[in-house]
Amino acid sequence: MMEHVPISHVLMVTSTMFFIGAYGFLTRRNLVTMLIGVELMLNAVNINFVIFDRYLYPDQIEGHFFALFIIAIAAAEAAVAIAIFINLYRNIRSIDVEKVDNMKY
Amino acid sequence: MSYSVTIFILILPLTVFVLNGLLSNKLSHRLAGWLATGSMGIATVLAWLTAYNYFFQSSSYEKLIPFQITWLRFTETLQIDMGILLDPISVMMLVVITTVSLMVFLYSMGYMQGEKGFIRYFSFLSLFSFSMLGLVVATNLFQLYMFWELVGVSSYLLIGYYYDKPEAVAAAKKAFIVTRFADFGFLVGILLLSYYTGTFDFTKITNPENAAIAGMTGISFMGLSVLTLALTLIFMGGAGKSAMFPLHIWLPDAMEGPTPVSALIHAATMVVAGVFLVARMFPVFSFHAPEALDAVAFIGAFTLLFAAIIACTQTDIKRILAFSTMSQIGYMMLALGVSGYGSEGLGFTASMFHLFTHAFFKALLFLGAGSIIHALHKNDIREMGNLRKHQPITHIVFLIACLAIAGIPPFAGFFSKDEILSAAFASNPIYFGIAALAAGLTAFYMFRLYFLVFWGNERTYEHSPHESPVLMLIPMIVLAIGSIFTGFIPFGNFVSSDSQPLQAHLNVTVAIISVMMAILGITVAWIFYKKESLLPEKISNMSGALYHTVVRKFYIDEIYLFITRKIIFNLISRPIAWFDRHIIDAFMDFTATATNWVSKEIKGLQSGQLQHYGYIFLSGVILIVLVMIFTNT
Amino acid sequence: MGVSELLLMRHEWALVAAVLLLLIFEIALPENGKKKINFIAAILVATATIIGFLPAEQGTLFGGMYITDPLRQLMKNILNIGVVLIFLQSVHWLSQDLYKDRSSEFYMLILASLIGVNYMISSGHFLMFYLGLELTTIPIAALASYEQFKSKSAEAGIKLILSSAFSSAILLFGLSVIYANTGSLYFEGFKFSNSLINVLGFIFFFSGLAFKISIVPFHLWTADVYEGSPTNVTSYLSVISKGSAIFILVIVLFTLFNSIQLLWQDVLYATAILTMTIGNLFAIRQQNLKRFLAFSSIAQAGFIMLGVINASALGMATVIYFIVVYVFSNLAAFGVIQTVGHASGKVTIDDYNGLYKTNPQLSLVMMLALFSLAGIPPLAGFFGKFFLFTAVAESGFYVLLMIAVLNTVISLYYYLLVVKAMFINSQENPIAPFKSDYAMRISLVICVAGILVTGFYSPVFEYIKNLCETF
Amino acid sequence: MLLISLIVIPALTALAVMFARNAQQVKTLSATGMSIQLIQSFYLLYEFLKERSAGNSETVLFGNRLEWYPSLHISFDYGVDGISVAMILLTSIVIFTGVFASWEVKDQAKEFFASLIILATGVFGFFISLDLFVMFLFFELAVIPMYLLIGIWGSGKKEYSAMKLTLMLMAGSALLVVGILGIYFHSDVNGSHSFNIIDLANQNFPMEMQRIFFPLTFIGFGVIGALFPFHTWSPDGHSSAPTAVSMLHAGVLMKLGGYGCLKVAIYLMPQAANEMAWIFLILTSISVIYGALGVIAQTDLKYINAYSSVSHCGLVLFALLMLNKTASNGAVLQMISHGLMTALFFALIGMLYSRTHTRIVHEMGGLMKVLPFLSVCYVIAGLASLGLPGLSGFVAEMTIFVGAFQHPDMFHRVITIIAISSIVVTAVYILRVVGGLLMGPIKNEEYNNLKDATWYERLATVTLIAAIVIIGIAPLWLSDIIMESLGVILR
Amino acid sequence: MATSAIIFYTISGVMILFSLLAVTSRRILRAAIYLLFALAGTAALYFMVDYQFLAAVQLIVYAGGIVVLIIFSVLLTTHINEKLEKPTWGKVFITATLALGGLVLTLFILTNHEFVLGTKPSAEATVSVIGERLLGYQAGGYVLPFEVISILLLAAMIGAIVIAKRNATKS
Repeated sequence: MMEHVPISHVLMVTSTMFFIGAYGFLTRRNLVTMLIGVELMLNAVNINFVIFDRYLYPDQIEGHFFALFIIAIAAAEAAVAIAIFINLYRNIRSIDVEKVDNMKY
Repeated sequence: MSYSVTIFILILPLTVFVLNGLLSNKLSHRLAGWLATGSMGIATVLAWLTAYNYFFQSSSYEKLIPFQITWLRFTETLQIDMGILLDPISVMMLVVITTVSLMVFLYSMGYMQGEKGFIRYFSFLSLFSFSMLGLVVATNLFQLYMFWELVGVSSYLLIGYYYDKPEAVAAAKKAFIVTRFADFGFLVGILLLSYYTGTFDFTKITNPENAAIAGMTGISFMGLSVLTLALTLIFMGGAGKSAMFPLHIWLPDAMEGPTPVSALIHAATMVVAGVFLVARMFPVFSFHAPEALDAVAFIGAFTLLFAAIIACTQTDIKRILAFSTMSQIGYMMLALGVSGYGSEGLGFTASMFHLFTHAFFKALLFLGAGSIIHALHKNDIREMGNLRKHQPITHIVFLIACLAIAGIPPFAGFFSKDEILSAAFASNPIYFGIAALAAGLTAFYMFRLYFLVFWGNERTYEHSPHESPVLMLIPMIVLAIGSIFTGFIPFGNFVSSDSQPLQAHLNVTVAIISVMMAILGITVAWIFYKKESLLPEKISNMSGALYHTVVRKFYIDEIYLFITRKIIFNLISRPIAWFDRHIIDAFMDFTATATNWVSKEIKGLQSGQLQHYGYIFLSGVILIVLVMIFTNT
Repeated sequence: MGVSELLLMRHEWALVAAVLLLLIFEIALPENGKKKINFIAAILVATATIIGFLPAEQGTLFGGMYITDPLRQLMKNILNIGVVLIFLQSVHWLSQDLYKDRSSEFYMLILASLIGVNYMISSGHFLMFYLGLELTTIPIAALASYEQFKSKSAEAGIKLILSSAFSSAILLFGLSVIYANTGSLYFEGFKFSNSLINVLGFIFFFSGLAFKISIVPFHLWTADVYEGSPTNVTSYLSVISKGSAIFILVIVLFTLFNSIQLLWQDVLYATAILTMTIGNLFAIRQQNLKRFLAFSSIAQAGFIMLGVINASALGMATVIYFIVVYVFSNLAAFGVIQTVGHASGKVTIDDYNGLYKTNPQLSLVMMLALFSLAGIPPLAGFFGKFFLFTAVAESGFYVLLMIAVLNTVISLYYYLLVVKAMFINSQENPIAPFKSDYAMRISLVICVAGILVTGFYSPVFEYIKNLCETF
Repeated sequence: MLLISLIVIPALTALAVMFARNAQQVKTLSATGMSIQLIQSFYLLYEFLKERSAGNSETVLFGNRLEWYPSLHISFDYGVDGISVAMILLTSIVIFTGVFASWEVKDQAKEFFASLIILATGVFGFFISLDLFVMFLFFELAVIPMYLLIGIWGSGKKEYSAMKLTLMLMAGSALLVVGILGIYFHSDVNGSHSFNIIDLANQNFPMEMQRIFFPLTFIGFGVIGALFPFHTWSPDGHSSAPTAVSMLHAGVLMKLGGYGCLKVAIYLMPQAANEMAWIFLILTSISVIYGALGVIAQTDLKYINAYSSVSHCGLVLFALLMLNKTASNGAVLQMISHGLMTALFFALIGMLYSRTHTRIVHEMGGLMKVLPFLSVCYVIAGLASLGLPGLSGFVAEMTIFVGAFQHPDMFHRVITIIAISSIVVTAVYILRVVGGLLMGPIKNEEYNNLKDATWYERLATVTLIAAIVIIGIAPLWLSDIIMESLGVILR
Repeated sequence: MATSAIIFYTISGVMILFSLLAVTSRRILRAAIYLLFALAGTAALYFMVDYQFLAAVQLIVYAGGIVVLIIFSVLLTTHINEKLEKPTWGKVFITATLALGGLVLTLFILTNHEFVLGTKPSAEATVSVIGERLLGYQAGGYVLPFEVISILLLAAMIGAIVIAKRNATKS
């Protein structure tokens, strides 16, 4: 039901979302908000898969499944990531990414 | 008798060298000494026998090669052989070397008695004799060069015999390095010559019909024919060994060695190797490179006068003799330089003749000087006087030698010098003038020495001087006999440039002039030095700076010192060493430091900030995409 | 689908079984018998490895989702051996009181990651590839934070999981673009053309893999994570995780993207130079040995790219062969670091001063490992590196070769620094002599044997080469 | 089999040494192993001469080819020609004496001797192998133990020197890798590539290829042959290395450079060699004269010897670049001669140092009086170094000069004369040292109590001197077997 | 303009807006909520293309699971009213430049590409189809990934536990 929207417009949206996510990942100092950035990026990718499925290969649903699995993995990743955040918080009482630089050079 | 026995003339001293060298802690002094002297005795007998056979048992003096092996092969044509070449000059040299060596060996038995390095001394001395003998019998240039080097090193070892004396060490070093420098020229000369002729063999090179040699005159290099260049370079080697100006500076210093060594090496034998070399190559010089021969004559004449002048002012007995040696070798070189070939070869014969007689009387002079030094333990003639009382026999033989060198008939020197003067006279009046003047100077400085040492006032000596032991006197007496009588040998019959007998007649005009000069010189010396007088001092004061220049040997040493110390050491070696450490090596180190520096500078890349990592990640991706898009389209 | 077909997947089955058995043991074993879990884990994974070595056919399963052939099996076997070694090295560490309650989790997570590795290598579909990739990473991210009381460990975990998530997002974006253009995510019948959009897709995709391999500029996480993680996890990251990524990169590049070979050769050309150089330049200055080995492994990745760039059977063979060598060499080095670390708590190069005097055997092992990494004959590393150079020379990239060989000189420099510390330097309080545990020794002996033998025993390489020829 | 045992024996010795129980055993084992090695080498020479005189004119003798990496055409090809035999002989003499020269190493003797012998193994392997890969393998094998040997048992700035030496040599071998691989991939032996030198020699590599890979190979080997300006590892390395290592390094390892240049660079890429010789001739003649002049300003015995090695080894490369048989023959002779005498030098320097605890020339003096044996040996070494006839140096240098003079053009002439002039400079610095060190008055009272050489020191020095003298007196046999092989190499 | 297009642009606008807010809001909890909106927008998009199941999953797992997870973690690690520190201007600027650059580049490539739109009839993505495919082991079947992801989830669970589990002796 999206015949009237050219694919390039959808791609603009997803790409924009993707880079907004990247921007978030690269600027936010709180680890959790960095994770939000990543989720946005993954979300953009998901839309991409779905859109390509629908626009270019309407007879397939490979993109659909890919998106499905990405969602699952994103969840798992988020879970582990958050576990690690909390562990860090227990150690240094902060989840500021700029303070996570004990190891450098 | 077969000539092949000549090989033993070489092997005997070599064996002694090895034995004495290896067993220097095991042998007793006496045994080692007699071993050396005995072997040298046998060698001498063999040499005389060979000479007898060669000169009197065969009609023509052909070049004989009784022994030859290949030692090293360079190319198909070029190879070094080791062999023995007998021809008049080499046989003559064999006789001279073995005889003088034997005398010196005997003399040393007395002179060196009780020295700690006695065995080492004989070992080195034997090495020298071996090398010198090998040099004169060399069949080819390269063999000659090898023994030439060996002679040099034995000279080095013997000059440095008193190795705890810094002067001796320095002198030895200087002698070796200066001659090495000359040998550099020699070697290049050999290489040049051999490249064009394709051989080192004397028999081929000196063959006047050798086409390759003639061809070399056609190839020119910087305005000179290659052959002239090669021969000049070879002569450079000879000049170094024979202490010709300007490569003479090592010889006076070489007197730091034991006196018998000076007698053997630095008077009678080694220093005439240069003369021998030119004589050996004489046909080539004479036929194809007269320019090179001119150089020989010029250098010879110059050195002749130059050394004679310096000799007049020296006070060290051995140094006087050393300058005298240089001067006499100058005579020999001059004679060779002015000589022609074949029937015009008077100069050649004269040169060889003088070499022969000079060996006797100069060796005698040195042995005499040694006898004096042995008695007094000092070298300065100003501290000597009236020794004729204490050392009568030494006095007599020394006088004989002085007369011989001064050219007073009928002593040996007169005849040989007369021939040289004749040859010079025939060739170029200037050379003759120089030679005659030098004859007078020779007489002067020798008798100056003689009068100062044996006459004059009695000095106070630490312990009373005594006559030398018999072992030292016998060789002196033998040599004295030689100095008296060798002049009468009809030398031209045996040794000549083309191996044909050459009749040399006494040139009366020349003879009178030379004898007059000699007598003049003796008279002046007599006036100046017979009694203590102030005259010499006055004259030297009058000439002032000139005199000082002469005393300081025309500052040649200083010039050398300047070149080596200041220029080579300070301006070349040190800068190179510095350059190597601080530029080249520093560059290598710099690559390391630079790497480290870069490593340090870029460490900020790894900031520990996760977001920086992500930033670089993303920009990396974008950059690669950009680059790839641009390169792919 | 019959049993015989399922047997094709025996690597994965065996490992899954191992995980489950481990779970059962964990539950069944009494509290005071927990130490046995270490040995059980080692035995289980060793069994799985041996099963992996049984001869097998090639084939595809699940309609192309899963591909297996002797070469892939070999790759899996190589990595399985590595894991066996890591497990052996972990025994002592996990017997400590602090960790013994959680030791089985460690093994399970490693095994889970290993299953991911196996699936990734055998993937016949980009989804499988992606799942394998994530399965490889996520458990390891958890393990990086395994040492809960060390903030560095948590930091390592954070850096790993976040950068990995970031990179997978980029990789996925690339994949989505690729999907747009090809319409299929199955490897079979994958057709790829050289168009602008594909360049974009490929490079986004490549960067995700390059991240795992630590290719510059995607390498920055490496050093921090290696330093902060427990040493065993670091070994796993540097050997297994990196090795598997390289394997799959080779497979993907050689089979799927061979149509744009010129393009990826260009990309690799530039990144290989950067990787070697940057890795070396950073390694020079390191004090912490784990960090040091991190940069060294970055540089090694650069060298490995020399084989990949060759784009033919030779290149593939040299890469795989190098990984074999690398497994032994790197694990030997990490083994020593680990056992020294546990015995003394010291991990910087300066701490190793005079180690040879007190612990000669460990020092020798370390030296052999480092020399092998540096490519010194007659150790295996020499052969490995030389063959990589051969591969790049075959392609005619002599300038690259030149840069690479000069980089080996730099790398030799820092390896020698460690050797110098152990053998030449001395200090007042060197690490006291100690005895390492048996499991560690066994693993080190195996590593050393591998380092010594792999080079001389040419059939190893010949076998790999043959497999690559037929791949 | 004979050749295989040449590398097996030292390898086994090194292994056995690692399992020795005390220093005495270590030394006994090493000495035994290296004696066997020495005997073997002489036996090899004997067999070689026998084969040759029986008319066997194959390029290499006792050779064999053991397949190793068939897919890369790597095989363990070995075999010897005259040059290799000569070099093997040199190596076994030097390592034999090296063992005795390090008799007093007490600190970690086991490791020391093992590393030393591993190094020698590498050298032996290098000389017998005909496969570029294997050759390279042995080459690096010979270089690496050097790091530990200098780093652990060295003196002075040992760590710096060891690192510098290793890195520079490895940089050289890095170039070699490129060169070897370039050769390999441009070869076409029956449709495939080859590492085998004999096969490769029949290839006519295109000129463009040779222009790139000749310099790489030449410089690669040249670095270890102390080619200017890549020689700076040598002074530092030698001055810091322990005695036996200096001996082995200067005596043998630096010769790998010359050997490699001849047998790989020049042999395989003759046209490029011909075309580019002039560049390297200039560099090497700089090496020769620069090294020699550089020595004069040095005061440390080891630096003196190191720079003089630069000069002498420069002469080796210089001669090789003359690209004719005579000069190359001279080069090989020079390698052997320099190997022996520099080993002798370093052995003596080590022995003097262990007594006087200094290596600065002007701090010593008059040692002849207290250490007559060592001093005489030193003088002999010096004389060999300055090219005294009757000692090996003369033979080698003269062959080089005669050979170099076979080029009649101006450039070669001038450059040869420059090189020849080094004999003067050599004399200068040798005599300076001999004069300052051994002669003159004793400068330090304590030196009066020094003990002269012990039996093992005598054994080491006498062996070396004997070799120097034998070659110096009777060089023909050696020169002939070398010349024969050169006939093949310089077609 | 068709209704669907209007809906799409609206949803897109919302998504972009909330994405932006999610990465710039200084209140972390709000950021999480904005994320939730963005994700919900995505779900709406899925509905629009008839992927109801996916949309549901998106809502449940993403919006429901992940966002809740995030909120929990926020609650655990920060104070509710705590404002996030502002990133420095420099950082914002260069990052924004990079992101914009990347976006421009990507869009340049993507929009310039002539996508060949599919003409075949759309495949149904009903739950039963999805179920069959998920359990299918022929081509197009996803049982293997399904299997793998189960391991992955198990591993993630264990991983989380490992990190969270505190040692009795230590704590």
